[in-house]
Amino acid sequence: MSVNLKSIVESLIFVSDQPVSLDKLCGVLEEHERPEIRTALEQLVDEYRESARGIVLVEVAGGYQLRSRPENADYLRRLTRSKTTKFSQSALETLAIIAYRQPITRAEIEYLRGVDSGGVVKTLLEKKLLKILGKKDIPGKPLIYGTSREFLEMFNLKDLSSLPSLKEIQELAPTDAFSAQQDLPLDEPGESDQ
Amino acid sequence: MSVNLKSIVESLIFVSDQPVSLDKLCGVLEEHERPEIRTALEQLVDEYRESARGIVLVEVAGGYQLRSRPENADYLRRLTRSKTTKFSQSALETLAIIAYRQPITRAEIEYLRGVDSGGVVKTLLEKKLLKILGKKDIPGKPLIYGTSREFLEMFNLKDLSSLPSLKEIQELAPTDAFSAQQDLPLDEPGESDQ
Amino acid sequence: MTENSLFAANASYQVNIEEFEGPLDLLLHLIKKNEVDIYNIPIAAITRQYLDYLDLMKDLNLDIAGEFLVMAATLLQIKSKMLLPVTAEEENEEEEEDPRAELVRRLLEYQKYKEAAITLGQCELLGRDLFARKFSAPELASFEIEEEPAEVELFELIEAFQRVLAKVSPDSFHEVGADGLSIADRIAEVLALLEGEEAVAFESLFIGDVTRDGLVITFLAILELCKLKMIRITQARDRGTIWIMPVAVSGDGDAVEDEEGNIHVGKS
Repeated sequence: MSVNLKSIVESLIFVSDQPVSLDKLCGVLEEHERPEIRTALEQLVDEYRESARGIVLVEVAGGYQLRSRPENADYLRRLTRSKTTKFSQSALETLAIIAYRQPITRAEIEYLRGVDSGGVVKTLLEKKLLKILGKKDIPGKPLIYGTSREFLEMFNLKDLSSLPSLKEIQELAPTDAFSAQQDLPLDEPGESDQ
Repeated sequence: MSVNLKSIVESLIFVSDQPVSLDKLCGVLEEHERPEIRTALEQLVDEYRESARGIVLVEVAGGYQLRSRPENADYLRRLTRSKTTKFSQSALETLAIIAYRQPITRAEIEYLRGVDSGGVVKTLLEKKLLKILGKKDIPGKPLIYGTSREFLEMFNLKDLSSLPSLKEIQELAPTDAFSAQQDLPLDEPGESDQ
Repeated sequence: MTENSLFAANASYQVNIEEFEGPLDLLLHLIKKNEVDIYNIPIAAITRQYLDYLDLMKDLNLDIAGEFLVMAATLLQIKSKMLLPVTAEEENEEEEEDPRAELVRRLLEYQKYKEAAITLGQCELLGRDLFARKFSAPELASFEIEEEPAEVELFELIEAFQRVLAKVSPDSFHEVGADGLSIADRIAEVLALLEGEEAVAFESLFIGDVTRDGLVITFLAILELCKLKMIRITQARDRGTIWIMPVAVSGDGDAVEDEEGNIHVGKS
């Protein structure tokens, strides 16, 4: 029975074009208990990890997905013919800032980067790596941005908390003053108090 | 080396949306001899046959393809029941027109899209993303459509005024194309500074 | 920043220039190159090198982005502040801050994200290092798919609308309710129609509108009135007649009545 369940879980993950979460599996496999399903999933993960097969089972974007083994990437690129995913430094910088500081406005991104970032934000939106979260409730109602599920999928991240931790340079800092980084000293549009 | 090749072949078959023939594999893996590739493929087929896994390797349409185990089909059907399918382009276009141009009749939608849109409108109504706002008092009394509360929920919008305007997107990276496009007067009554 | 490739002879400079994402990036580079303490930036020297760099860009006829000039001004300002002797008065002012402090904060912050960006770039990328099956499995094809609320991002909606606009002649677009004026006029007309009535059938508000514009504007007017809570819209049963009622009738609000009166007078 347990073997069977593992096989079913594998089938389900296999046919999904998106990472499948444990919740989703439990919803589909309603006649099975959650611990049972979790065990099957964990066994599957272990098996994949231990094998040197061409398919790996990764935990990504809040779920599980089968992906090709990274070591084989060279060969796969020949097959897909499509352009390899590649990011410019400005795209990566902007993504990093948004990933770590979301929800964030364009003005905040630009303050941190020191340059106009509208173009790169638009490109990232087009690539679906960002999403518009709404409008910030301050004068001018600027749009606020965050990273998308596709961002996690693209960068093979389990969730936002598995982003590599920011390297703090604080031990060098003479005081803690520099560590306060909550609000950016940005002028809100409309407020001209400078 | 042979193990490696097997892994590569598996990766290649895995990412292909069509059955992969031996010829195709030989074309991609040009630095390997055909017999070598055939052996790797055969080993792979054997391995899959002997395992009770959720994925099977089948020979189909002159090539090899990974499929989910047929015995698990019932479960897959449940997955499709809760599948969140992506919007088709026509659905998205129609929804966009209605969101930005409501209240609007089907004839107006079709005028803008240039194609019959009855089916799409019906689907969107069924998904509760649209609502009927009323009837137009002209011959035929066509229905007038607008977006629903569910639409706002889906996009996590507080109200229609938090729908990003075209202008806001164009300001990210100005392009000449449609810079003259007017915004809909969806602003709050108080803000009549246009 | 710039993709000017006219200056083949100066290719080496150009490579350098393109490396910098912005003024912060350039400053970090200068600080690193000079091996100075970021908490004690020799502002005069760094400013000079920074300005030299801008000169170089100018000589190469490269566009200098506005941000670089703003930073130049900031640096000069900091430099002049540091040259000023600290007066006793200023010293008393709540723990006077080093003029460089804000810049240092920004540089540190920027450096943090710059490094995060590098780390991010080293992740195993989908479509570069790993590949997934980004197509729907053929074994699902035989099943009838019952769609659930689909996933779509706001931006896709905007893109879709832009796509539509791209296909339609611009002229045909200026018709729909673009001018708020006619909506305001129509609001007054609708209120006039409601005047003294208990309820009016929704459809009857559209009588006389022959153009699409007119209909749409009437509709926007009704929505506007609804938002202003000056009318109520009711429907007895699904797809039955929709009734529009002036809110003043159901009591609650002299202000509304006032406003209604005003608009009515203004119209007639």
